Amino acid sequence: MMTEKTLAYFRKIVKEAIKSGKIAGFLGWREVADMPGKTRAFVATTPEEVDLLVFNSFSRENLSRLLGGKTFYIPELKKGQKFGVMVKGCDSRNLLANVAENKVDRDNLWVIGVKCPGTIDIDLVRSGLDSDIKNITDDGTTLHVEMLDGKKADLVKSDYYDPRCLRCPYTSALEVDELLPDDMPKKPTKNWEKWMESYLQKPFEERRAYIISQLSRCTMCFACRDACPGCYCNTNCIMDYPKLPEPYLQKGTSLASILTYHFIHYFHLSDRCTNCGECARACPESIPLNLITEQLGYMTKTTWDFEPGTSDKAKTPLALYKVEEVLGR
Amino acid sequence: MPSIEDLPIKRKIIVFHCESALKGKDLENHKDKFPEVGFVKLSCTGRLNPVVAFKALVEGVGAIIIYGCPLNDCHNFDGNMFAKRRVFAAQSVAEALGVDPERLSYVQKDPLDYGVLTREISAMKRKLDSMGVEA
Amino acid sequence: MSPSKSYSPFKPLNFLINGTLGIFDVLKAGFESVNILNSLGSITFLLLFIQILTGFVLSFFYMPSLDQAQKSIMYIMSDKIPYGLFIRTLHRYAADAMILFAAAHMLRKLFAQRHTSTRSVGWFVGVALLVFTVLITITGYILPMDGRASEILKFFGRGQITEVALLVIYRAFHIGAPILVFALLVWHFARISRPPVIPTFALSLIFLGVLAVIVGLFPIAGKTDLKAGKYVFDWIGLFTIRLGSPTIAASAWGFLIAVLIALPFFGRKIKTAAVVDPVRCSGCFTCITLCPKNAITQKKFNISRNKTKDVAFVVRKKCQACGICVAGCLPQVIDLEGFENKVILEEVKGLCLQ
Amino acid sequence: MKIKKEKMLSLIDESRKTHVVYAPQKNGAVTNFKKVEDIKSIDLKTVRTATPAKEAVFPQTELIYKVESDKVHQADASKPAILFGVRPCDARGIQVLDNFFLARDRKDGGKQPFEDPYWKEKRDKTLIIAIACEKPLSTCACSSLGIHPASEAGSDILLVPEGDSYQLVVSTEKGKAFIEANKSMFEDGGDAKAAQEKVKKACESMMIFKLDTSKAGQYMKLYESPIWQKVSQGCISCGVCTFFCPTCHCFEMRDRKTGAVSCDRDKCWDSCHFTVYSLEASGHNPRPDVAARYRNKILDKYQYHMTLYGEIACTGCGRCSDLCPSGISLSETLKTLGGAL
Repeated sequence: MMTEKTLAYFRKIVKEAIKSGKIAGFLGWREVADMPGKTRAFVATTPEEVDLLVFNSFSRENLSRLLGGKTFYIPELKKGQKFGVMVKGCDSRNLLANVAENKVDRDNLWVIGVKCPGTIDIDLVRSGLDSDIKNITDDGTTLHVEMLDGKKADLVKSDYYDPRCLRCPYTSALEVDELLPDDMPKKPTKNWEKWMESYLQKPFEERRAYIISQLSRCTMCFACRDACPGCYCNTNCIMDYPKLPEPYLQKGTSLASILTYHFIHYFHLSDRCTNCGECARACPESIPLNLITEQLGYMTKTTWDFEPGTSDKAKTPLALYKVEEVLGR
Repeated sequence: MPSIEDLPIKRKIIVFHCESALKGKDLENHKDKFPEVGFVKLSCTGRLNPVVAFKALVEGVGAIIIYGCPLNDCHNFDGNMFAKRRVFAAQSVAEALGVDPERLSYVQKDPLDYGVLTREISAMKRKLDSMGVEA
Repeated sequence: MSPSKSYSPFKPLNFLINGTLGIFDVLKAGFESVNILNSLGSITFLLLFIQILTGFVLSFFYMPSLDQAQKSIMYIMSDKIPYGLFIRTLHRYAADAMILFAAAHMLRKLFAQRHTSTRSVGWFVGVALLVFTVLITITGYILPMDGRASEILKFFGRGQITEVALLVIYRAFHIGAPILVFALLVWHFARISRPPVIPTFALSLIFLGVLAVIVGLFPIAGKTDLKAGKYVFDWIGLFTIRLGSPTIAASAWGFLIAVLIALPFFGRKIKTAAVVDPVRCSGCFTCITLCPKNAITQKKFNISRNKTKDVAFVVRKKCQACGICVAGCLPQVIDLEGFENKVILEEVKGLCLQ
Repeated sequence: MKIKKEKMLSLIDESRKTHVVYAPQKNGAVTNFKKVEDIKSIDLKTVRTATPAKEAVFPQTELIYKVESDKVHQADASKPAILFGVRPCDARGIQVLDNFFLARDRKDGGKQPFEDPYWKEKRDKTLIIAIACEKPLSTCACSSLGIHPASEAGSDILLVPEGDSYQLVVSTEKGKAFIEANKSMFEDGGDAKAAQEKVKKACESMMIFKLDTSKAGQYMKLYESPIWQKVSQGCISCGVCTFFCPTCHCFEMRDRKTGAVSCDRDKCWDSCHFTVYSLEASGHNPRPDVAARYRNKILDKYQYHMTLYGEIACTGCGRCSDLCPSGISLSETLKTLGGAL
């Protein structure tokens, strides 16, 4: 939750930028009128629309995928004009990764960063209640929930964070043009590496049984691919088989196809995944895909000492080598 | 809804080899010695797309061996270096997805030791034995 | 599932940790690191350094004049200069060893097929380096102006040479040519991405030790060199001048060089290359960073009448058809002639269905 | 007629001998329709399953036939099935799909000569036992679409919970026959209509998600309008709203190689949100951008189906709004579209 003051300041600078013609539009989040606890991406093009922009702990969507991937939201820009976008920690990492791969022209963007207060997993909140949510508000430490059956409940916020957000070390947005003042409530943090190590301590058979039982629910709707900010192939994705001479995937949900699909997706992301958790969030079957991405992030960090999306210049490990590795010295 | 039993493992091994690492009489000897092993020639191990290897694993192939030149002796400058990294990444993804990463292995030719590939194939066979894969 | 382990012969702990079986690994790794067959080229490079160091010391005392040359050499070999005899012996033996190792290096690369296509430039430079090495050796034998020198001069049709000619031979051929060799070596190494230029520490020690023992046990006898017909002929460095006449020698060398230069052109494969499908290329240019030959460039491609996009483009001439970019291309836009994605996939599918 | 709750479960357990029973079962964080192996795993608490119940009649991957060198083997005939614990919106969805698959007469006078035999076979053999919803979710909107939380539309038997038993609303011959066959389990008494009304009222009073359906059938006027860019803002073309829609029916045929000379032919779901769905062989795509694909989806539900069969192809289950990773709300879209008319 932003304080009123910061929100007013944020809206003011965006309004000024739109009025002066500095930016052609501003991509941010706005609240959805009849779905409590959800926000959606929104491009404000007039000063009036700017008043709809918000940022709160339900702004989970990663906006950087709307700048470079399948759905391209940057309009035609006049000379010298920019396109505004608001990013939180993980969005900014994906933006940097996309800049490094020539997917986004950073010069065209005016990036406002916020320090992320951690996002709330609304499905976690809903699963714990006996009736669905009618309205939910967040005052920084408590979630005030009004339920459909008229009852009210106050929930401790720290129990309902997206588990991945708690382990995220990058709360502040990186390399932005303007960083909003840090007045967000602090989120509790957990040691990601320790958690990952303890997960990897489990026997392989146990991990295998768990992940396969979860993956067997996959309907191959490709939502995880489409939501992924690291996927940039557009209509040329090798999973869109009919256009390709080599069909890697068979349509239909056999376990072999499901695993091949996820292998293609995560192998392509193995050194580029910033662990933003969009795939797990987008999955309509609630498959814990973040388990896979977090293992990849751990692998990339421990083996190659590389964290994707921390620089707009860095090359990913699969496009590089180290001489010492070759000579074995 | 699919389950773990939908992933059968056959007693089949595929060797992806660099065309310079395994050729001529050497290749023929290996083919004669292991008639059940499939040999797929690549221009370099750097040519290998791990997706193909993984697809073979889930389609029932027991083990995949990638056989390349020694690390600083690649005909194509860096091919085997990239292959090594890619195979490592592929193993990590396979492990995360619940496919035994040890079924995918990367070995290098040794100018002193012509038994490397033979030993690796035998080791993979023993591994398949221990997993209870029958012919 | 860790990347393959690297062993070092200087890690005695390996033995303790791995238990009894570990000893084979240690032995094998130890043997591997001192395997001279893997480092023929780098040993030649090491010998070049020995030549330069010893030559530097010798040049303090050598006097390039007709009457002083012999005396100065005898002075070097006398007791007055500590290790003088050793250094001169080392300089001569190392020169022979250098020719031997260069030839062995060439043979090994020839049999390992490392002389064709991409490596051919290195091969051509290598041939030039061999010629220079032999030339420098021959000029080196003229410098002492002893019996061996007179035989060499006789071979070239000159009983006597002038003071100036000796100076020219010394300055231009014996000191100037090695500088040229260094320039060529840069070219020789630049054609390989990570040349193993320096032999492993253990191998260097062993090799230098063996060389020192040979030099110490069989020092050259300077006095016998003076008398014509009595000296030991150096068949490795001076075989050229026993070929009869300069014409025969020149034609023999010409033939050898022609054969060596022609070798890479035989058995060449048909030129294949990677091909980019510009319609589907998404322009991430990962392939440009991957390509070891810098054969991929950016190019504009017209999507529609007034819209263009940047796509990757493979320069056919530079492409070595290795396929690193093909496997690194995420949307599988690049394909390699001869090893098409489809062909490999069908081959694997066929093996799966068996 | 009514039946005790435990008796209903034991009846279902009993009928597993003759039928394949599909019922909502929890798997991880979500509930889905699955074949029942253990009667205790049936989860009737979850209001809405992730995948709609149509999956039992119209599976995502359905084997049509196998080819073995020159012989064609048709897939085995399916066993009679019971779809237990279907919510009224899903049951209605199957009814809506009948229009498309069973060659119903079209309103515009056009003929649809082809009847899908695979759907028909499965549909005829499936008994749908629906169960009324006692509480809604925040995205439930069935009341806006002509049905209600205790509607019997599309179901053979509707169970309306009342105390510790279910009131039965039987609307088809198939349902009657099933009750005839297991007469001993049921007891007389109770007013089904009143129970239905009571559940409906209780549930509807809690619903907050409203869909504006009054303009359905008029959206064709907006076809060229730029408003689609606005309503589809944030859409990532993932296809979740179509895969999980109880009235979406797109499918395609795929041949899968299974051996050197053998192959399977499968009928697989497809989605109009996929970029390759409308891609032509020439490379031209008539629906090139997200807005065009989103427009097709909305028009299909609220325009095309209306002109063809006189019904809205939406049951108000709210999955498209709830599962959308971009937070696009159907109610908001319809409101914006209605405002633009």
